[in-house]
Amino acid sequence: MATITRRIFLKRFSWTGLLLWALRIGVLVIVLWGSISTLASGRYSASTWLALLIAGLAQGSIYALIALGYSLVYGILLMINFAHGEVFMAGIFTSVFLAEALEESGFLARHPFLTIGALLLLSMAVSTTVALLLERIAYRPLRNAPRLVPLITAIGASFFLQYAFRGFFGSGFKVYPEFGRMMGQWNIFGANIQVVQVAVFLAALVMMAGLYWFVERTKTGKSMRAVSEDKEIAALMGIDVNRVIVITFAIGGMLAGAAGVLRGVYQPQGISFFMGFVPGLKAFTAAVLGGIGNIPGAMLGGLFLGVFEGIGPNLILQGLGIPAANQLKDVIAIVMLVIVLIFRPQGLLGERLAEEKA
Amino acid sequence: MAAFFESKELVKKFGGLTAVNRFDLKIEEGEIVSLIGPNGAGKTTIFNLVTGFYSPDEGAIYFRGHDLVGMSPHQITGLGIARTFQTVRLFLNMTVLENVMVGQHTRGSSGVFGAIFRPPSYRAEEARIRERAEAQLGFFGTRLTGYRHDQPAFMLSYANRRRLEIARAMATEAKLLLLDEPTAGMNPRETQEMTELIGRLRDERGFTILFIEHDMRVVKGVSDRVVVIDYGRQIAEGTYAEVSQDEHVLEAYLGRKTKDAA
Amino acid sequence: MHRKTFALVGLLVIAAMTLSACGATATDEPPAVDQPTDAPAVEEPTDVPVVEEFVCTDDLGCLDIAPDDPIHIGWMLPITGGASIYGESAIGTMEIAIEERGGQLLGHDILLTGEETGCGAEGGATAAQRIAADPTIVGVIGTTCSSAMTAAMSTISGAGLTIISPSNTSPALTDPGQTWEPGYFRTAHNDLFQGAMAAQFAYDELGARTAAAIHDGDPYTQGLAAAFTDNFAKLGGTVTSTEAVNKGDLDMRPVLTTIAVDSPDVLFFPVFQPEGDFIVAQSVEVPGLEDTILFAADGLLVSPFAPSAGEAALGMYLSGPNVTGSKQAALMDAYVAMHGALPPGPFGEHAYDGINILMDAMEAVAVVDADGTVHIGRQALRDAVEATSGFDGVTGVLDCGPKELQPGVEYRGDCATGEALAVFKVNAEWIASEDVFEVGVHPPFVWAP
Amino acid sequence: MTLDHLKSSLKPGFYAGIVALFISVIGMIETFSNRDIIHGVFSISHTFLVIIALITGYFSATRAQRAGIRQHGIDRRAEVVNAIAGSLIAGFVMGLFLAVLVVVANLINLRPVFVNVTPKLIDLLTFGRPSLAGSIVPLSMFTIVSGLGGALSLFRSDIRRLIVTSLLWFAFAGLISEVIRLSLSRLGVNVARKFVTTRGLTPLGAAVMLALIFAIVYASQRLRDRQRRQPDQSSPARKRAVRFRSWGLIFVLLLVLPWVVGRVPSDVLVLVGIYVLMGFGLNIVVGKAGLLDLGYVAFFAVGAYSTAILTSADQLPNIQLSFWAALPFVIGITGLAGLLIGAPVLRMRGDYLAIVTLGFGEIARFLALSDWFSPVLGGAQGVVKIPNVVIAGIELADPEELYYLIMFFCLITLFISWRLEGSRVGRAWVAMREDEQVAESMGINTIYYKMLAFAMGAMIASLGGAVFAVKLNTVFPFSFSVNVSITVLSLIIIGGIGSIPGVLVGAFALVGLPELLREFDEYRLLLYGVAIIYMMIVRPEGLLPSVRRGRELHEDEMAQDAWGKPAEVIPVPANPELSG
Repeated sequence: MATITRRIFLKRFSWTGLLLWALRIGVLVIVLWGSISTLASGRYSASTWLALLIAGLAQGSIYALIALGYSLVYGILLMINFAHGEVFMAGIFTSVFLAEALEESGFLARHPFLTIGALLLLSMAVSTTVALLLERIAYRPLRNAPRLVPLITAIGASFFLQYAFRGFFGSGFKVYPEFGRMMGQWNIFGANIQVVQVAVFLAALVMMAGLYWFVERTKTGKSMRAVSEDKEIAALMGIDVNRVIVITFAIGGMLAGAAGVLRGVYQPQGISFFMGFVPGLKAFTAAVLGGIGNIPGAMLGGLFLGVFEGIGPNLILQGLGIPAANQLKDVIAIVMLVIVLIFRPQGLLGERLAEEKA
Repeated sequence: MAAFFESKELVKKFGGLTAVNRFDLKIEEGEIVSLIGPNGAGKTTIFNLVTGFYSPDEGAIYFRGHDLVGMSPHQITGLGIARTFQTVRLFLNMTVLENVMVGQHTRGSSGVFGAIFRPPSYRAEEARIRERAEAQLGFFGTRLTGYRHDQPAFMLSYANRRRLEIARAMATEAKLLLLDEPTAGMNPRETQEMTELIGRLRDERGFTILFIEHDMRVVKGVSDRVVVIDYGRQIAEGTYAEVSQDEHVLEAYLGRKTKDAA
Repeated sequence: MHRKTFALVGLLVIAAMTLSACGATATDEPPAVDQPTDAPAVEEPTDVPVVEEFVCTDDLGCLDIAPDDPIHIGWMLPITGGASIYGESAIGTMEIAIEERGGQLLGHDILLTGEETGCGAEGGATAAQRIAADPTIVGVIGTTCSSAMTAAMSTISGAGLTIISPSNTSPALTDPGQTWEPGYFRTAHNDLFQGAMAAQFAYDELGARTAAAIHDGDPYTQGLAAAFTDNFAKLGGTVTSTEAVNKGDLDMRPVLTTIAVDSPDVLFFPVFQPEGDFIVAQSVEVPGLEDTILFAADGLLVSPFAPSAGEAALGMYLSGPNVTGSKQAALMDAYVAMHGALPPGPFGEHAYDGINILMDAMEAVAVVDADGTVHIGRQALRDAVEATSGFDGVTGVLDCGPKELQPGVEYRGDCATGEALAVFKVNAEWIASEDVFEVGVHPPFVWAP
Repeated sequence: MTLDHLKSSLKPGFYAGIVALFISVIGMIETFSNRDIIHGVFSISHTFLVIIALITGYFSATRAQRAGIRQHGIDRRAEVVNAIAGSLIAGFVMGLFLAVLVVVANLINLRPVFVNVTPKLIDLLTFGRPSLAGSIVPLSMFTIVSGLGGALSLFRSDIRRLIVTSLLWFAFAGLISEVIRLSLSRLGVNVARKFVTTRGLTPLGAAVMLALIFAIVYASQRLRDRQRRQPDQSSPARKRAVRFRSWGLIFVLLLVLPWVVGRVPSDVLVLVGIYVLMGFGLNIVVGKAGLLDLGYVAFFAVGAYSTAILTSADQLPNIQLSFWAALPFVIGITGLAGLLIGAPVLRMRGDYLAIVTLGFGEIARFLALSDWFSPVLGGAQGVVKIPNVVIAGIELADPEELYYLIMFFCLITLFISWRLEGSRVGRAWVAMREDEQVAESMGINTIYYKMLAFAMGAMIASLGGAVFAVKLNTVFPFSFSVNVSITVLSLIIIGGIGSIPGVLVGAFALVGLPELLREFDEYRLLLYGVAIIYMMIVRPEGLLPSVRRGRELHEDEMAQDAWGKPAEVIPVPANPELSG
């Protein structure tokens, strides 16, 4: 036992250890100090926090759906599909034209649910196509390359897709029909809750659960897990690895397409070629936060990130007296990613990956 | 007086699996000790613990009066322990000579400023590093000398890669060499040569050697002492002759009836 | 050997520095320009068409245009990317201005060419170098974005050029204590006018006593928001908070919630699409903003805004340039006749006025030789533009002389007086139509100072 | 005789068709139509299409030849027929795509969705006959051009090379006709106007240019042939003298360059220089230490902002240093920033590190933009009035002068990169990138060396930032977007990771060319994306691999590069270029 205490003692007094502890304490102090002084100021009522929480959950649901695609691909290929945000963009950007056409023809007003269904179909089809093309053209030739090579390709693909879509559809901002406004709002405890917020949240939850069931219970899902454990052995067991990878990308694309429609329903404005980049980064953060490769983790990470982004600036930064705190929302998200990666690289729900060098 | 090298009650667990279980080992300076055991017995894990790649869950490791637990691999190398790997791991795109010069890293001190301005001290150090690296390569006869110096490592044959890896470890000017299956994949003639080489390493260069080996002829041929482990625990220790008669050893290598029954 | 090489390099570098030093003095003067001498200046050239031997006396040198050469006017505008609507509109109206003069000035053809600036500092600096490198250019129209002008200012001014911007609004650009350098003019309104007008509208017309502002980190929106809050406070109102969002943000509820706590009477957010759309659309969901009047600026005074923001935009106000009248109508008719459609963005009229001021000034200072050679003094051209007064343009009566816009600060180069600014209100018609501006239905004008 | 083997031509035609359709629909064709190779005769957009058709024709011809030989054996006449037929088929297929586009655009108005399918595009594709019948034009046009490409494959290889090289150089000269115009106009506007206009070369200029290029290409080919026949056998001392002299010549050329080319190309050279500088810096981080840093712009920004704040009169009124006095602080501050960012991220795995650094790059911009720091950093309004650099009383205001400043920094950085290469530090970096664990077990403190690389990369980027600040005399947060990081990364990937000449080539191709041809700007990142994917899949060692070990390798021995390699050793050689 003596040796154990001594070992910890030794470890604590290494410089990096000290630094990490200082960082840990520093972050904690900043968060607590900011939060307490904000709460003490009494600027915001409980219903305000509730409204922010709900908004954060809805935003987080969209992140979560994109994050699922990241997580799935990472779980199986151990690669970050950096262009996944663009897969998301492709679906919604294309479907906006169908939405416009349906709105103009009056079909939307008559059958709003059918319209959403049609948009969902188109968006998912386009996103899936883009995801599969990506896999076939940019990633498959590099399947056995070192880890960073496909990442670089993915970055290239990301920019290629952005600007290709800008070339196709122009750089203007498109608008989705206002489904959200049609749904109305509820007043709960003095907070305005949009029905669409709840709908987005539930839709994401259902899709996540469906995916979980698919991966855990179906035969294809099992072969996916086998491939993620070990590609060679899975191949030896008679699993068609290529097919599994294609299915993985297809599912990721479908979820991204669905996320696109949810985004359009929840936030109809500002649909453009660039709309995938930032949510893509956020979704990656969410996936890492929840434990990359872990399906419920991606969901949890997305929700957590959404809520943190929504509440964080008002709760923490304002208390510190930082002006225009909401401007630093993205900074909070990135700092959170860094902190998670330093202190808990396996994420909230992730298991420690096989003995990686400490 | 503290031993040259000593590990006390080392424990390393991976999840539910105990890879190394209360492992004790003492090595005196100038000894050649071989570490044998069935596959998965925890031999390489012990190497990784000693060289700082893993930190033990329990136990202590002492080397010439230093406690190695909690040190990082490069610090341990600096103290004088160098290793080779089971799967040869060279810097394949560096030249043969550069590979060995990297081994000299801890014996140099020049930094960025030296490299840019190249004062006399830097040039003297580079010359010394090069000279010593060449000397290490010379240890293997003509195999790694001459035009080979400037060949990238990936152009070498398998056996030469093994040799180069040992030369690289030698170049760290360690006191204790840990060789992980130095003859794996070699043909009988090369194996014989390697066996002699291990002996020469001690006799001519004064290294203390701990090595993992499966080939019993090598073990028999060169070790002063043999340590047998199974399930991360030492099950026998002694000369080759002693160990080869030990019933635990036979059981470990030949069958596990008693264990299964238990 | 390597050391030797580098010793040589070192020497060469030193030699180069010396060389460049000599070169620097040699190139201080713009090329293809006559050196000034002591001979007397010729002031009224158009009336006195024939001068025996022209001698340039201008402090910055003269530009000589041979009989067959065109008079070259440059532009520095964005023609690709998001800001291209401004560039296209400006180029379109300038072409009309040139055509109205029969494509000729002082008996020479007018050549209009330009450089892409984008909307950032780098693009502005690069375009300025290109314009400055062309010895045939007399005057320049540009830039659209203030940051591009900030980076272009010293190059353009140093090259002895005269530049008139149709849409820079940053106050710093005409403040000699900050960015302004000689040769810079603009026909667009200084933000100080718009900030003051918006504040006055909010305080006097809307009766607001508390206000909040949001900007999106763009130099334009931040400057305008600051001008608004300053003026609002000066009028006696209370600024409850100044917040900011980022371009690319989707969820405005947190920032709106922050603002809603104080329930300000007015929320001023001079941002662009799509952040402005999000703010408007989401503001109705945030409790505490029910009675807050939304007030945006010309960043959202574009046709797709109201349809995009939807019902929530109904009744909100927007401040921006209000160019109307028969002259504007005639210009728009000419634009449609020439280009087949209305200009895609605002500030075309300002470019039209700008190039006319420039051409008038050229005519005023040019010296024409017997063979038709035209000489234009660079300093004289600047002085002539600055002396422009009572210019009856499409955007109002312009006066390019110095103005004391803030106590103790004399602004230089501001031609507009802010009279062409107004406040508009979003109506149902605009929300329902994608192309309000294209079919000529302006959002209803509400108020002007 | 069956024509089965001609099916092999369908594939190249199909791909070419997709590419041609793609660049038409995204608007590239229309954008480039405003610039001509030969004024009023041949636009750049037509050149693009023609080059695609020629390449397609050539490829399908050789494919058809080979397929024909496989089926029917060697037969010269059949080969000719196959080549021509194959290339015609491919060209027809390619033309078909564009013809279909013309037909569809005639029947339906595609513009509400595909904004770039404009009447002008159709006009361009049909060479001025935009009607339904005009769809015949691209069809026949590209069939013929592709057939010409196929015919090219029948020439003797040296003649073919002469033609192809000359035409490519001519197309390149047409692309950079702007530089030619600006340089010539220094001789006199009227001289320049004879040869080149703002749109492109005049027919006279084109003829002169073509003749010139043809002569140069021919001469250089003859020279090379002669060298190949009788290899250089002069003594090492003589060789060294020759090399010394040619280096000297290059340096003299570099020194007089800005005064030869004039203001605008010098301005572009300064910008290229800034990116060369950053390329060298990122090469240390990515190429040597193997850390994929996607947030390199952060250090560029810190360099630019610290220069701005320390030298501008408006910010921090008590501190106003000269550029040279501020420089040590700038480098120090940025180095510190490198350590601060490096400390938390360097323990992360390679792919996480990439994303996190990307995040840090964005943080840098957000903070510069924020109201929180605006009292110091200027916020949205940036920092203005950054004074010019003064050396010995001379103010570096014009790009011609600024060129020497950036060249000075580039040379210093080049020297440092070159000196580090074979040193103890350089070896430690290479070892670390090759196999981090083994490097650690060889006594290399990998964290320290990663930090060192990160800090050095940061300091070099700060020089770029400093020059950027004094070049523009102003800094705005928007100049420091992620695009800068991506550009620098692309240029070192395309030039060849770890390769010093690769940085130069990459910077000229990726930064210089788009500056000279502003039409590129809109498609810049699109083309970077394509280039990155292509390079990573087809030629991971880059255009100009580092020479140190490139020589020792044959093409077929080159495998993927080494970074981020999993722990187990792959016995194939990792990309040798990375170690350069």
